[in-house]
Amino acid sequence: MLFSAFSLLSAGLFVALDAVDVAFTEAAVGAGISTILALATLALTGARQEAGTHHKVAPLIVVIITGSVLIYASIDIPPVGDSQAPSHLHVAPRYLNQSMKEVGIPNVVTSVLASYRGYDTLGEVTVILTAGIGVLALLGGRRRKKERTKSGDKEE
Amino acid sequence: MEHHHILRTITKLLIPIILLFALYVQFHGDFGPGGGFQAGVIFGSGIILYGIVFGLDKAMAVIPPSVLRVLAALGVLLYGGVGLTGIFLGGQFLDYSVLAAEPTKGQHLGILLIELGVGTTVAAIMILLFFAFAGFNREERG
Amino acid sequence: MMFVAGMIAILIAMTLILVRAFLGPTVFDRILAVNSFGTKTVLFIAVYGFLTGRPEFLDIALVYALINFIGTIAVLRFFEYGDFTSLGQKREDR
Amino acid sequence: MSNLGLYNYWIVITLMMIGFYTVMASHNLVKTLIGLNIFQTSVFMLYISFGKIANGTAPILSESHTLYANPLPHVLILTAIVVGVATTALGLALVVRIKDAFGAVDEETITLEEEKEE
Amino acid sequence: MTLLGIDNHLPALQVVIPLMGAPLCFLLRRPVLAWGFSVAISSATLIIAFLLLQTTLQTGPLSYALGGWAAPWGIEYRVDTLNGYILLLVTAISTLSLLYARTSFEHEINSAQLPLLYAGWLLCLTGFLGMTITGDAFNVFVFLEISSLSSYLLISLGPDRRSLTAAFRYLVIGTIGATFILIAIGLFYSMTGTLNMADLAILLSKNTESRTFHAAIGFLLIGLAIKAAIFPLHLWLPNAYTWAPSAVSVFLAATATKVAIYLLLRFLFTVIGAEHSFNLFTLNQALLPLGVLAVLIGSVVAIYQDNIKKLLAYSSVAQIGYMVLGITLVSLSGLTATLLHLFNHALMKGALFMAVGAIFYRTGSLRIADLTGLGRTMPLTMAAFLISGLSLIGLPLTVGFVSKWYLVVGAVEANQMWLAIIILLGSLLAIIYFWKVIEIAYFHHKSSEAPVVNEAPLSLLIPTWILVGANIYFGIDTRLTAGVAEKAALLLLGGTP
Amino acid sequence: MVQWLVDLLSWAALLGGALFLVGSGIGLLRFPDFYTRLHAAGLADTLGTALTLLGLGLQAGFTQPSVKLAMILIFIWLTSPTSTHALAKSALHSGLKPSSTPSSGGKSS
Repeated sequence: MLFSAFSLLSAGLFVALDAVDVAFTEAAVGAGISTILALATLALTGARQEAGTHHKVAPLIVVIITGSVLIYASIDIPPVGDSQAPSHLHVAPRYLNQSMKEVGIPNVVTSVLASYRGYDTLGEVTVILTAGIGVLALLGGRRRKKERTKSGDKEE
Repeated sequence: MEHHHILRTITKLLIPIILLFALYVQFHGDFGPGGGFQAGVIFGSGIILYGIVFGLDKAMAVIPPSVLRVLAALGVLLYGGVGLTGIFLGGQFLDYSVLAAEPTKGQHLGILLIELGVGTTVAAIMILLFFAFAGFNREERG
Repeated sequence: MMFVAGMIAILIAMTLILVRAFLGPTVFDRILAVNSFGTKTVLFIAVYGFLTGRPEFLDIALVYALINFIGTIAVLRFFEYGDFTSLGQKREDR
Repeated sequence: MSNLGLYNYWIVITLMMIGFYTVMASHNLVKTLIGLNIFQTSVFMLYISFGKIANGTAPILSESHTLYANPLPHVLILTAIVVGVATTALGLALVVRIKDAFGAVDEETITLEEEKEE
Repeated sequence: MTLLGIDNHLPALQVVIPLMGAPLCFLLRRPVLAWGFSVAISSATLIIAFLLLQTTLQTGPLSYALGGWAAPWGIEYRVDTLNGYILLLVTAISTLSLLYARTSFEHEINSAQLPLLYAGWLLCLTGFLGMTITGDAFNVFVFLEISSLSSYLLISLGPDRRSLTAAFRYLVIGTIGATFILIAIGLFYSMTGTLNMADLAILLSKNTESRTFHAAIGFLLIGLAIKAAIFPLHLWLPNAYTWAPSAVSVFLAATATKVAIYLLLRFLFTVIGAEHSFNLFTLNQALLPLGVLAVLIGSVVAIYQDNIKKLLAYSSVAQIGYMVLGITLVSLSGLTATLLHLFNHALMKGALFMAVGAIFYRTGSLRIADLTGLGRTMPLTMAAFLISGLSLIGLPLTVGFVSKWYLVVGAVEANQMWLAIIILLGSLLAIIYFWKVIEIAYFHHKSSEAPVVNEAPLSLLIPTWILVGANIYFGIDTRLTAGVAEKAALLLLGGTP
Repeated sequence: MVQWLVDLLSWAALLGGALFLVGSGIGLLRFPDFYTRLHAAGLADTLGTALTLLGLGLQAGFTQPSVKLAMILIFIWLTSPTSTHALAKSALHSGLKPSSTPSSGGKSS
């Protein structure tokens, strides 16, 4: 529930950071599909409000170490919004300046996504297909499962 | 949701709008935010909304899972097929410039087709996911 | 300038709503708060688009409005019936 | 202004660590997945922060603007979001099946059940 | 369309053929069709991999610009001797284990799921091949996720309910690993503005003092170590391999960690550069104890297992330790040993898991105690198990000996005699855990009321014995493997082969 | 002259909208029970949204953005009352009682 609000909030942040396409997707996926699937799972598992997170020390230490390493790393990252950051000077300008001429599409995100790095997108579609196949294999065919439990019992 | 009359009426009204909007996002992705993936999700959401309000069986009657499986595979095949066409026309894999006489025209055509492939697969898989989750355990309960 | 005023108002409203979403106390309060929060986000994006001079982004606001509706209905359905499958069958009947 | 720009990273990192902690400390499998999702989303924010340019605007070309955000991180994150939702879907499907097979979705009960079979 | 034209597109086809095959396989309803189709696809990739390796050996590295966009802007595929070698390994194992899979799957998995399973298998293959062949850092992440997601799926379909929890835990740990890799790639990107590996290597070498760079290496290492199951991040591996369907165990045990080790080598040596990762960072001092601990602890834990697949899985953890040891030597013989062991371990573990799968097919049990008398009732299967076990221990005339020999030579060259002793100790421990199995199978007499078991069917035995044969052949004739591995190692160290 | 008038109007609309939005936020937070909060969220929101979007629309003039604004407005007008209505109905349905009225909704399925 609050997770959906979190998605909306993060999508708002993406808009503020000028990543409209990302915001678009995050809104549709995070607040829409993920929420619906999470709810369906909760409905099937019947675990609505269970005992909260147990406080454990070991994970906390790991988290603190990871966080500190990231903050350490962030010191040398160019600050947000710096137009002279190396990441804006190497590959990206070509996309922004040549996209109109080479691909002919004003939305640079689409032109990079579909053309310059189109192969990544093919991978992305494949990932979705993988998830689809996986969920079908796991949740399709109800009858089969019972047989399996039986044979599983015998094995042990 | 039998007793939600207003909801049912409004939903009936909204679903065509949603599907139209999905198509708009699909084909407007070149100029504004959006594209195949987003359109696929919105299209899928439209059908999912139908499934939520009117029940799984009705939604499955509209788009049977077997059709969705074919569509999901077709989307990927369309994408890959465009790539392979690039090879056959003498370019590299996924090179759209060779698809038409002018490179930019080819790029346009290529992007249109692959976005269509993305949209098809994503929409089909999203609906399939919903069907799989919502339909799990159904027979047991009657 | 006036867009900024609108933005600030929306942000204040968003904060208030978030507090309500955290406080609860019933699930329906939370759903209401999140739904209302979604509406505010739509407005926020719309106003932000005008603020930065790129009104094309209204598409996103539209998607938000849509997803927000679907999300609310799904959540509602879940809390009322406990699943997505059977029609008019209540959780207790299971 | 020089160090102000880093605050955004720090907030993102904090969020990331909250997600990471949830993943590791949570006993409920669904919560673990939600934590994973938060963790990933904050990584997406980190990427998008790399792409931000002050006074720039979204990378959709138009005559009235000259300074745009870096489109590449956006593209990468679009792909990553899709990967994230795919992972979530598969994970949730596994949770449903685990509930079916073990009758529980919390770590402790499942471990107990597993030990019974050893 | 001439044959010559196709030749130029081999790098792309290597990945695209299984990628396109997967959705087609997904549509097939009949399990036999799906199986035949996957075998055909897998064999096609094997042929392509063979041709690619041959080309790189003859003419040097190949580069393929996907979408026709030149390297830093588009995605580049880059095949050199190193990844050609890995490609060949992955496709060969995939084809062999698919041949094996049919009978085994029919026994363990319901027929309605088989087409989905084969589609998942092809996707997994796609992921491995894509990760190996690509020259683009972000593309690695995408294909890593394809292979990971499909391997979660493959594992979760195992015949025991514990396969579900194993897959779930692998999913959580694996996703954390992948996200760490994603963070590292992001940090690299923020420093350089590029994602192409060759380009990254040039740009990163200018800025090695940056804190971001150090942190990124840390994240990358942890992420890849999770995927490669390097001690102490191996915890997902034993359960995942134990409860997966038999044929899937064969495939994953022989390929998954190998590809991750390949990525580790690629990033450490090509992208970051050996001098930065090892001299500046003294990374080998951090990795060395991990490798030693992996060898010792993995082997000792394996001794105490009473599930035979778990025993093999812990033995894998130990074997990965050997590969890590080879890396830390940062010398030609050390790296050659790692690369050789990569290949040889795939052969040995493949054969071992196949033999175990055949045993499970007949006895329905994975417990070591239930193996009594199998030396007599399933002589061919147990002989295969015995020979590949001896190979794992490192007996001369088997592949296991060759890679350990190189490793010992590397250790002696580096004046680290104690390392050579650790390696020998590891072999001794391997003898102990194998003896446990062999003793029960050959020397314990079966009680009379136990059900009679027959020899495994030929469809399982033939692939097993092909791998066993490879174990012996490559143990005697080392020119091919050692030659290629040495060239690849030279390439990593920056020389020209 | 006309421009000035349009500006003034859109100012007024935006400010009015802002007022309603903040009001609805406060109401949502401060009202005593779910059903009263429903009013705050539902009614004030609809009006606040309408005014804000109107203000934006006046600025945009008759262009594509204002068409989209109109679509958003219609959409919100359709969905927001629907979801609040459905919410109220579900709440009543699942036995949540308004604090002031005697229980008449009760459980009935």
